[in-house]
Amino acid sequence: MTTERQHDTIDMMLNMGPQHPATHGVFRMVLTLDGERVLDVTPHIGYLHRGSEKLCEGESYGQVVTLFDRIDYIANLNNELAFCRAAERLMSIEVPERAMYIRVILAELNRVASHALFIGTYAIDLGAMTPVMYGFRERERIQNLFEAVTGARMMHNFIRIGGVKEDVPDDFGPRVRQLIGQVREGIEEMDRLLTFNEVYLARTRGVGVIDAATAISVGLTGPSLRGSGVAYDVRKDDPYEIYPYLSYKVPIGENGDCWDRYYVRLQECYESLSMISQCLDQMEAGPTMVQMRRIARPPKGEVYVHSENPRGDIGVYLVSDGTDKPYRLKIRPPSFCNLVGLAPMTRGSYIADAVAILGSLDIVLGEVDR
Amino acid sequence: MSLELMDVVWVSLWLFTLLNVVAVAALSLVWLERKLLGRMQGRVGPTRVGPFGLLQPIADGIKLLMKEDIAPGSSSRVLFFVAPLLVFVPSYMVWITIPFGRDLFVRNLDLGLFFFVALSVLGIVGLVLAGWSSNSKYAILGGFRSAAQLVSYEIPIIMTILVVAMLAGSLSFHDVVLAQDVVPYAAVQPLAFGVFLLAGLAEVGRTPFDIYHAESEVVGGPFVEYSGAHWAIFFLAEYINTFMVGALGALLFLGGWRWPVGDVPAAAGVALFLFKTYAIVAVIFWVRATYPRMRIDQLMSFGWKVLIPLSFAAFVVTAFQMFYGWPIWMLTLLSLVILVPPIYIQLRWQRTPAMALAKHYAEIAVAVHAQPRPVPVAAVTEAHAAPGTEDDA
Amino acid sequence: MAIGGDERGAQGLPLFVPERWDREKAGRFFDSDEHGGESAGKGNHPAPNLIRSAAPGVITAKLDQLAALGRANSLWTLTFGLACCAIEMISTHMAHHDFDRFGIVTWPSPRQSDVMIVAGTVVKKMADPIRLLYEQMPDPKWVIAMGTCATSGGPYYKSYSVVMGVDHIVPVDVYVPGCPPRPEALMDGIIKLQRKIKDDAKGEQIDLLKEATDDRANA
Amino acid sequence: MTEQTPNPPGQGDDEPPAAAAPVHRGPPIVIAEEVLNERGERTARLLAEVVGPHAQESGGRDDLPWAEVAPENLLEVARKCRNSSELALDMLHLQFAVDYEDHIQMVYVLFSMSLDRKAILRVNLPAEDPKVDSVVGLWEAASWYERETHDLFGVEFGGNPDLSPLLLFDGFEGHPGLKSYPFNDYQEW
Repeated sequence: MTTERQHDTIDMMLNMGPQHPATHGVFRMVLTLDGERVLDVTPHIGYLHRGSEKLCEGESYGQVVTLFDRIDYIANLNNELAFCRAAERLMSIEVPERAMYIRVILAELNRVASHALFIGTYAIDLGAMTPVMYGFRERERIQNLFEAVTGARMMHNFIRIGGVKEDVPDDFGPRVRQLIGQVREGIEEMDRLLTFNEVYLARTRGVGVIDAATAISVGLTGPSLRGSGVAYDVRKDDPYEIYPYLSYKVPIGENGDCWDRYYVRLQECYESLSMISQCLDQMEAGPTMVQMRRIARPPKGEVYVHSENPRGDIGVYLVSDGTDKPYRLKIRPPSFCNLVGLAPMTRGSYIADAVAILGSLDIVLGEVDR
Repeated sequence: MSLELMDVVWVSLWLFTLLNVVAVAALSLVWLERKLLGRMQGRVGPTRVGPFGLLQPIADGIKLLMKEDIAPGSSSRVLFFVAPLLVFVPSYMVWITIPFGRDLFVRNLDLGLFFFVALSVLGIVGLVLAGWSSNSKYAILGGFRSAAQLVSYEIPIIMTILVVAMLAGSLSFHDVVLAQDVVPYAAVQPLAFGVFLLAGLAEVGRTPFDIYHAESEVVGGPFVEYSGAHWAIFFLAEYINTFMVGALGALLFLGGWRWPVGDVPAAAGVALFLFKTYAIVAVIFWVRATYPRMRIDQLMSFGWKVLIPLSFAAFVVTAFQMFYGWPIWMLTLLSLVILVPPIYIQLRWQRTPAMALAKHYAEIAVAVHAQPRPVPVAAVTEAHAAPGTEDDA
Repeated sequence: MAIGGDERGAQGLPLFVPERWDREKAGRFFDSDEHGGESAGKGNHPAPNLIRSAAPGVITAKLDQLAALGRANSLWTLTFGLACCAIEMISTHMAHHDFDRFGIVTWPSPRQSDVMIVAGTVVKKMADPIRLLYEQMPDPKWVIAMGTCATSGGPYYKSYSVVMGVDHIVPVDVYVPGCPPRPEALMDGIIKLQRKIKDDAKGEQIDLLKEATDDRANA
Repeated sequence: MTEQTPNPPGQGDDEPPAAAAPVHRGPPIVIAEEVLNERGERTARLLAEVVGPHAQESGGRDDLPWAEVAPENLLEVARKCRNSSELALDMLHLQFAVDYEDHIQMVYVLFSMSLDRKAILRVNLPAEDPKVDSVVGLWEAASWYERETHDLFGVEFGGNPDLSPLLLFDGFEGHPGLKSYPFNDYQEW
């Protein structure tokens, strides 16, 4: 791969998006092309900028959870968890253990759902039609469970400050175990169809390489960073909830190419499923919500809490002035930071690679633009 | 030879019938593709329109014909509207010489194979024109891609057709079928059959070679600006071409309407021919459901470095067999011997290192071990304050 | 100002001029003689096309119904997801719910699409591209506003950058409520749209309000 | 957690708020204690060494110490933080602005991937004409954070080559992140 010009020609500017099948929403990138080769890429975002951070300043703490649902709309429960942990840290609340187990089970299930969706949509970026159907089938199964537990398919508003909204249904344990088995089979099916497929390997290996130093400098986190060989996982390095009591592996790659990022996510699915069954083994009966005032009113102060989202390291910086509304709430959106890495990865590749690289970053525009 | 009025009428009638047959076949492919893909993907495909969704392509057709036909203001209008015809007419003309059965053809041209080769190249002009005249960047990218792709994959197709022509000793489809009475050429020359199928996939722009109209890259390529009836013509031409590859495969390599039953009534022969054709088409759809898309440079290197040498090898092997009069099974053996190494290399070249890497990643994954869990405290944690009253109102 | 793209700047995607969708002015689109005068006020009606111009007059009524039947059963949607609702829209297309049963497939280019499902929050920066996409779609075309955000701004109505419903930008045929709507709700919306298309061609109009009241009375 | 004091009399009634100064209603404001844990203490000592005399104020909570520096010293301190072998804060985790109405505070959350340390740098900028040196030369991640902050808060970053609007469209009036920017009511526009 080289960015050297092969012929003395005029560059072509190709505008991809905001409506383009491969941009995963309303992302727009302007490619500077020399034939099929990408000389430069200029990302443009903001086509879904809803001003969530500003809106959070006008809502009470309990209402902010609903906005967090809609920021990363593929991993809703992980987002709720991120905010609730920040508010709880500020209020020095200790969440009951059962609530933490429920939170972790749901968050890990949501991680699997998100990764299943990633594998599917990534395959469709590369031109394979079938894995996306399988991915959504698994996601649908997980969503059915969410619906049974939280009452909603996507916007759950289930994890609240101080615990969870209510206890899980009686048949939760057996249902989740059955679900784990089904989802594992489904993921394995996608694995068999895609992982060592020759065309897939040719399209992803050695494409979009980013080394660890650059990845850290541009702020990549999550599977995108682990694909480059940095074993940084908030669950491991800054354990929260009941993650210290679970055994798992943090899969990492070495080459930092698209295939590594994909493979890390695939392995994370399996790890998450095993974590869920450990949680089910350990979970005991108990309260699921602390006794606290209905309207949360954290003390004046600031707190920064981060946790591991499917897309990376989500952080919530909460500035409270002692009232029932946050004074300032800043989200560290992992997709936003990962997207900064798009330009260094893409330069010198082909148009088709640009699509593959963008897909391998697994961005969610709701989170990029907020 | 003077052209009689009756001749003109007959030919027109034949052509009209052929047009309808081909159009119906193409529509049936649309339905078959949606149903087959649906089944392979755990869905059901169209069910609402007609029994089993059979009328779905008809509904699509009606809608497309009645839709507004837009030419972008900046397009080159004449070329923009001529391009679909340039794609459609050759792909339809080829059918003139295709025998559906022993006596079922419009004209049995002595140079039928040559006629096919000559016409199938013409479609490229239409695609490039469509890309250029749309004045859209996606369209022009798609047009260039189609030119590069189709021209390179034309060569292996021609070489494999030459192999068949050598074996049969004729350039007429009719004679080629008759020559396969005992053993079909797919068994005689598996190498040529394999090359033909792969190059045929690329020739009609099917996955994994659907680069020039890749949806996630160039959004439909040369067709991106077309709407309504003109787009429908492209769509139809694409499916006619797919059907064409199936039909060619059936005629050249699977013995058309004869093998393995010999002389049967015309209707049975046609059924046999259609069965073979649809089988090949189903394989094409199957591949579509399975494989991702290749990249343009990989596609070109696969064409020039793998398929073209292989097709030449098939040609040379056949020539040797005919020159020295080796037994026919020798040819099968030789072509299989040539076919095996590239398949093996192609499979192992990517897969083995990737599997080794996956094993390596499983080893270097960082294991996190569970800490002992403290004895759970049953007491409810009191936090922040006792339940207040002032906020709850 | 007309709906056409005259106000667009010289450099590519233009600066968006917040301008309320004006139904009276928009009527030009559908009501003028140029676009089939007899169909005024009946929603989106077919634009002039080959067959209509070749065979005008008596047979067009039946032809319209046939066309409506074809159109209703072959609604190709634009691959166009904005926000959260897009995930549910894609879910509807995928294996479990399978939109393909209704003959609905997504198409990436607006030129080949019939329906634009506006799935998600419309922000002011996106408003102009949406209008552009709508204009690029050939007639007859329909718009479904999916979810509360596309209907009215939804939970983001207080925001400085959110459009209070996509009907400020393009005319909407079917509103699907929900945040996000379930796939079943979207399917219901599509079926409503199919009925609308067929009934428009017959010259009838669905009284959804009456229907809903009847349903409630029967339930 | 500090003790909560009982409501002072006279608050919580339906008195109209005074027009000039916003009257705080509801329960009194409690100030959170900021306590560093062991890990945080260790980082705080290292941070104090690196920042040295430039630190105007410092503190921290849990494992996250912070130090406040003057705007003109920011670049120097940031470079030291990144290059110091003991801190090695090689990732700019988060960078954003808080509008305190009388001043704007820039917050830099810095992480170390190699040593598992984290720290915060804060810079107070004047509310009118907020201007600070860009750190894009140290961490590439800053480029988009700074564009976003420039968009929403109007902070100028000296040395950032590209401060074009990122989230807002061209021609957007005002800086919506600021407290002075009002919320919309439902409106037809």
